[in-house]
Amino acid sequence: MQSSIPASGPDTRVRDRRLVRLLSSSVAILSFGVILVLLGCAVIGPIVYSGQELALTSASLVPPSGQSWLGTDELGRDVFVQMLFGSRTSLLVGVAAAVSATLVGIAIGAIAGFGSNRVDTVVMRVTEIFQVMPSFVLAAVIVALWGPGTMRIILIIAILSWPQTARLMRGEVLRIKSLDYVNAARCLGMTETQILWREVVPNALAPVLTVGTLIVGQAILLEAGLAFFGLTSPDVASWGKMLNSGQRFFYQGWWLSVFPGLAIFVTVLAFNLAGDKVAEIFNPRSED
Amino acid sequence: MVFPMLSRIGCALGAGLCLTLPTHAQDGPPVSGGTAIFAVGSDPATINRNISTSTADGLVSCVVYEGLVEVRAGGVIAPLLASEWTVSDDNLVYEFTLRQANWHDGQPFTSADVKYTLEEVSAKFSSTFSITAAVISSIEAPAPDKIVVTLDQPYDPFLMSLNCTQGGAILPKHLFEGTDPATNPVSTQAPVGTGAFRFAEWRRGEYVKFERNPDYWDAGKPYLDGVIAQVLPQSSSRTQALMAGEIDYVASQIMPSSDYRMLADNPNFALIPSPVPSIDVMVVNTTRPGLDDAKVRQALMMATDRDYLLATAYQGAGAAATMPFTNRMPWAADADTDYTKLYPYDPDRAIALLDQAGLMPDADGTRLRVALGYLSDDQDGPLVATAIKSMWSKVGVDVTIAPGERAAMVPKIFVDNDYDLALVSYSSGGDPALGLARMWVSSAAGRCCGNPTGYSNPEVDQLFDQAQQAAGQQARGAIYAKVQHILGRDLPTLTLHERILSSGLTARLKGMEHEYYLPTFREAWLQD
Amino acid sequence: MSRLIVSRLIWVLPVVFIVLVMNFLLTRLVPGDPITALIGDFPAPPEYEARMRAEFGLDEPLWRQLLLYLWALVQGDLGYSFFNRQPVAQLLWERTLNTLLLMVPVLIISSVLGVLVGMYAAVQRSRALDVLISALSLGGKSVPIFWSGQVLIILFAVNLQWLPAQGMQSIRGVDPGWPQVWDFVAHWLMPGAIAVAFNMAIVARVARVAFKESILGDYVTTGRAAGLSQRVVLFRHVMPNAMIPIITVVGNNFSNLLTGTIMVEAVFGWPGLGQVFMTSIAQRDYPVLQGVFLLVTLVTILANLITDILYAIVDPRVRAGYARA
Amino acid sequence: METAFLDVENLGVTYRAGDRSVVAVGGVDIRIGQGESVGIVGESGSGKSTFARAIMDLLPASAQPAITGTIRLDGKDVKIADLHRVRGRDFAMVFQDPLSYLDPLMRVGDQIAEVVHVHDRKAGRDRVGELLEMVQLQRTHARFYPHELSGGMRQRVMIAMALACKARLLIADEPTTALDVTTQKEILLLIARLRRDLGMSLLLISHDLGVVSEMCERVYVMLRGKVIESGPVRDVFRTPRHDYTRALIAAGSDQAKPLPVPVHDNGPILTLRGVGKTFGSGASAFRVLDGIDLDLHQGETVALVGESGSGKSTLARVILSLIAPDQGDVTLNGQVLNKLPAAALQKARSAMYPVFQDSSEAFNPRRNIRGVLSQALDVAGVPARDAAMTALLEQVQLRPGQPYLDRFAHELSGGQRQRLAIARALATGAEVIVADEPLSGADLSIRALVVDLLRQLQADRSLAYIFITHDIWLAHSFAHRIAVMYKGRIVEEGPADAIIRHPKHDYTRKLVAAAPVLKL
Repeated sequence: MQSSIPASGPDTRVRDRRLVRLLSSSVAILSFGVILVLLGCAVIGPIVYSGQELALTSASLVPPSGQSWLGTDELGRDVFVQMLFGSRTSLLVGVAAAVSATLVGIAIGAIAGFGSNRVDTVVMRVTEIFQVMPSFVLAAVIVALWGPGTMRIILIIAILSWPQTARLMRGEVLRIKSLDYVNAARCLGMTETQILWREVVPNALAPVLTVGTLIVGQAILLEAGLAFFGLTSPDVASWGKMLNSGQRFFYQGWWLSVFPGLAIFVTVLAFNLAGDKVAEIFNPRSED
Repeated sequence: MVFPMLSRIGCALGAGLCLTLPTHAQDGPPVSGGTAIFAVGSDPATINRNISTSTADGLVSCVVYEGLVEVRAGGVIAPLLASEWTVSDDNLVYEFTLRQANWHDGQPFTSADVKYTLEEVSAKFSSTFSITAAVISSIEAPAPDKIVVTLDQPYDPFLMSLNCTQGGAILPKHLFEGTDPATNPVSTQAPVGTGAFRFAEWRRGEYVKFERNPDYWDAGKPYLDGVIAQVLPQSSSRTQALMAGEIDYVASQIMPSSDYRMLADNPNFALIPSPVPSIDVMVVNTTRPGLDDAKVRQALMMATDRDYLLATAYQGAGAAATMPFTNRMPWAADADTDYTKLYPYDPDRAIALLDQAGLMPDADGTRLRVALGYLSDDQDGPLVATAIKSMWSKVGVDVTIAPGERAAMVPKIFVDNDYDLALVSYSSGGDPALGLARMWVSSAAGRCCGNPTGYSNPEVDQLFDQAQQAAGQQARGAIYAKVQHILGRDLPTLTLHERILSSGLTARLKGMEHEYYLPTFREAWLQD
Repeated sequence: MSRLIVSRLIWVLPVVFIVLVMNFLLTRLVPGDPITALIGDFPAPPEYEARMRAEFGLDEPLWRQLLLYLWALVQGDLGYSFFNRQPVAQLLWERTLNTLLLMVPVLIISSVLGVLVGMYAAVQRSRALDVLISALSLGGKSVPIFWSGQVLIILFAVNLQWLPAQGMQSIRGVDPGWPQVWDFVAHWLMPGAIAVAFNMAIVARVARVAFKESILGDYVTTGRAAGLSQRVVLFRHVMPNAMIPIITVVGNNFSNLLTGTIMVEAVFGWPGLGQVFMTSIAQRDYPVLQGVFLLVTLVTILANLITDILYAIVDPRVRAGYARA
Repeated sequence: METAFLDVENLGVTYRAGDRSVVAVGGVDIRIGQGESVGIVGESGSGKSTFARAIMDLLPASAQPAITGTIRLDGKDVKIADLHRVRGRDFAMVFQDPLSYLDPLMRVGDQIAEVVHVHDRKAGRDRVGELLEMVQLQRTHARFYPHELSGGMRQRVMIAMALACKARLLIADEPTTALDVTTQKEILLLIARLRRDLGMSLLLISHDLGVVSEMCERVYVMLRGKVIESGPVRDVFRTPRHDYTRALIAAGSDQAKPLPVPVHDNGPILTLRGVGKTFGSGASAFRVLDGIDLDLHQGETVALVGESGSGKSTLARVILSLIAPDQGDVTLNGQVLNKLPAAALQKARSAMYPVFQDSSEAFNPRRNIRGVLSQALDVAGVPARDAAMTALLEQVQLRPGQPYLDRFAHELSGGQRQRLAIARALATGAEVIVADEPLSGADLSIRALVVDLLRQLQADRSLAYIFITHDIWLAHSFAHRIAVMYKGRIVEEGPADAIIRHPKHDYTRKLVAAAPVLKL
């Protein structure tokens, strides 16, 4: 009537069950699929078309055709090739910014949440100062200060995005550090540092990673926004930059802005959806 | 050619392709009434051209203020506040007869206003007029309607500098005397001029309204009841507002060149080419290793397909440059200096020249690495720079594109000379002495917006001096030809493109053809 | 409650001070010079430049400029715009008003609509509706505003000519009274709709989750067990409890009151604060930039404070927490 | 037979989960007479709460429940679909955890008033005051928020809301499980009195046979969704027919024979002398522990009993060196733990290990059982081989042990997890186990199992236990000695049987008197 229900069938494992749920969601498959395809394009595309990003074909502003699938731009460059090279920048900016913001946010949030009250107060006030700063305003000023550049834009977005991760992380760490298994670990003789990084942080990651995927989308949009105000480097192709320069030719060449616009939309949507799905599945409340 | 979805919008309103300029024959006589709206790129800082050369300030200033003369299309100098003038034989004494006119506040306009303005404001505050002021020895006002200006030396562009655009607008002495013109409310809030329109209302960030001056000296004018300057900071939004019928006029300075073609294709709109010659130039920092060799600069010129730039980056507007100066001043041209013959697009010869200069390809096939800058508010900059990057990659020159904001870039190029190559444009005001010479003379080095190249040639300096003082276009033209001959070989600057800026306007706005650089709307009228 | 306000206000001064100093240094470190921007395209005599520099106090050492700025600020003087030759306070006041005219209706509409839509999705438990709302709200967040804005302009202003393309009022003038109101609404419609879509997306998402969780609350069972009607349970118990996370995101939207529209203002030529900011960067108009930063910081802090107060109003437990602290 | 007030026949509840359906209640017949008090006992998952919620039509719609059967009220059929009309009018319900079942954002007076208003639109505000007085609260309590009230007061508010319905049947689902024994006593007395005064029927759902035996006239025993036995309380509890009932009774009644206090050859392994702890400072300072002296010898169990807030759990944390005492010393194996430097403490305290109350929080969710045990074995310096781990698991009756290694703690049942916690403690080689309410959430049968396990391990390994519990009968049957804690002090300490049978301190007496016991 009680005890020993041995069973170790695959369907009873929580991890596997989550994976199964993730894979059984068509939205999840679609969004992760899109992300994979995009990453593939970003990695392989520029290799296949190596050297052609600078190629000026003879005719400018040619509409999409069999010759050039997505048409050519105002300088006579192939839009499809530009999009491939642009995907590299846009995804790099998005992913790198999200990764660095998440790493910084995790570190700072973990220290604030796990440290003493005084450490917590100081760290959270500093975070508040960063949050009070208007993000786009600050980004524009910093770009004006340092000049544009992919690395700098990544850095700026990371600087602007870490506070939200840090706050979330802090909350999770505060919650987890009061759980008994942390005390159990302490009684096993683990040091506080070990407990923080091995026992607490890994369990606080799920919501933080979800926010990370949202930052990818925010970063891609912010990069596009900076490009709109001419604050990014024209040296490197990016969707935002294409969109911005394509706007000038809205009437003569709709394909110049419509395709990069769609690309941004689809990418950001895919990352947002993926984040949503992951959050939904890792949220304990969603499991009855 | 297949017209895509969006460009058909304009055609839906009328026929397909049409001519660039409206033909005057169809226009009836001017009709009175109506309000015209024109675009400005930002809120004006001051409505006083004599203390500011910024575009936004200029676009609204000459609606209110007038100079002694006006420059009409084609560079013709016509009387305005001065009804007539005489010039002494030695070209040193100018005697003007003034019109009967009143200020917008009702006070009479007199020669005292002219003397005060030119001496106390234009000479001291106008960065453009101050060049002219340097050759003025005295200004006398013998009678309320007489003004006499004496020069130290002959100065051919003198008359031209007396128009509003050049900082020669006449201000009311009774409102300015004893104040700081820069902070005087008449400059910063409510201008009082003699022009066809008087100031009515200013909503910061939105618009500046002007209404018809009923007391205007030129009876019957203006035809419009008023003009309004609307603030539209995004260039794309100006065209949209024009196409949506919300505004009537976008001045050439702020009209996006990418939209020329679209307006030209639509009978509801018109384009008026600006009379001011302007050239797009790549300035070269000749103190940088590699770029210090004239052979390298010649090679770069031959690696640049200027016709392709014209067709793509400049959207076919204007012309490819054929000489250091502008093609639109033929009297100053040198028969021997023709870029199409001297430096045709020829990558192979460019490579040969680079070889001669000793710039050999490294492991990557790169012979030279340079940074190419431009001002980030230059619409065509990114296109030109990107195209050049592509072209030069074929001859082993690796270009890093490095744009900068105007406020940051201008000191970097002109004051600190901290750059390799940069795209800038110079406009000349119709005379090489006005606006072009500064590009090459040694004395204009080290400040904005003079000679940033580090190129200093005593012979060139001397020739420019002579040309400015010589009398008559023929004599001056011969000297300028000599200068161009030298500059065309030394190439401290690569002149790429002859820019013809155009104003865009609705077809129903008439009478704008004679406007010079800054609009006055004196003769404008709206067709029903 | 007063304890809460006091404890928050204590922090306002140091935060504002640090932000001010950082912004001051940041703006001054930007290469470039307001004088260059002011002079324009032609070479100016060096004496003229020097005169202007002295006039604006730019010839002083940086630390003195900072002290002078702070001292003036303490006296309530925001400074004088280099470029507009106008007191910064006056300049910002006018533009802020314009931004508020755009944003206050946006935030109210997006908050109310977002909550209703989120609630509807949670209560209906209709899968199709849920997917539709998720898609719409995600879509609102995934499109670059400047792009969707341009598309709207081309469609509704240029092509169909139903709505004005630029600005916040017809400057040819309309009759006062209702025509003026309708004119404003027509101008507001496109930028407003885009901003509403963007802000509503976030509210609806959070509201959906909040209502879903609140509906599962045990107090709902109690209410039902005691025979309360669905409507009473929904509006008196589910809704207040769901409001707590919603307050956070609505508050967050409000803290972006002044900066959330830079892009929208640029695209639709709305003469608001965002435009002042972008031009001031280009012109290196330090006093204006500092003024914008100060204003934005204060609004953010104020929005955060109001959010906290709302929490305390809605949730007695939070109130108790502050009373104890 | 006269017409029963409520007659439920063959009630079934089936949940649909995807393609599968789960039978939660399978054909239950229950009758409740007018004014009668009926109990349902059973373990968690037996379907007793589901049954109660089914007749209230309160099952979560998300689980897509299907309810079948006939329900007659005063002899008249009530359609299943019409149950929501009965709810709150004829039936009212009181729940287990009054904090989460009250709206945290609303004053309790308003919550009561809301219900009053639904049932009697003319009733004035005064009715709320009356109701509060009926449940022995003050009228001023109407202005309080739920979080400002104690657990017992909140349960009174819930009862007041139920009374506001003027219902004829009060369904109480584990109404006192979350409360201290003394409060539990008061609430049960209140319910009994109200029932008598108002002539209400009562359906009491509980896992505690003692409570049911005190409160009810008839009882139903449920197991896995079915009623396996029913009848008058005395009959069922005295002469149970079903094995399961017998097991429940064995676990729930006070039949313990006093344990002999072991003879100690050596000194105590753990000593507390004058231990004190204060939380907070200044005006808000709160003395949690005050002058605690305690000895624990090898092979001995000392139970700490007392109400929540008496300082039991804080004392456990001080013993485990998770928090440092302000005064006094904690000595383990001759080493004064609170004076050791951090590094030495890590080593010294490995002779001691905790078992926590909520086993669902006791394990790192990212470690599988192999990871959990190997971490613990590391401390003891034992190589973490699968064989060693399997042996440990089998020692705690998780057998065969091998398949468990790759699983995660949260995949186990509560009882399995608590045994895993014991296995982990064993793995560290601990001589002292500090168990803080390890059985408080567990069903009776699991309690019996774990208690047996602990006893056996003590016998095999001479382990010493600090056993914290609020259940004095459990302490009586399991511990050698009992220390009674009250307001941060140990007010009485001695051999278990002596403390329970002959309490000296007033508080101990009150505690023993209030604790419900199954009297046979």
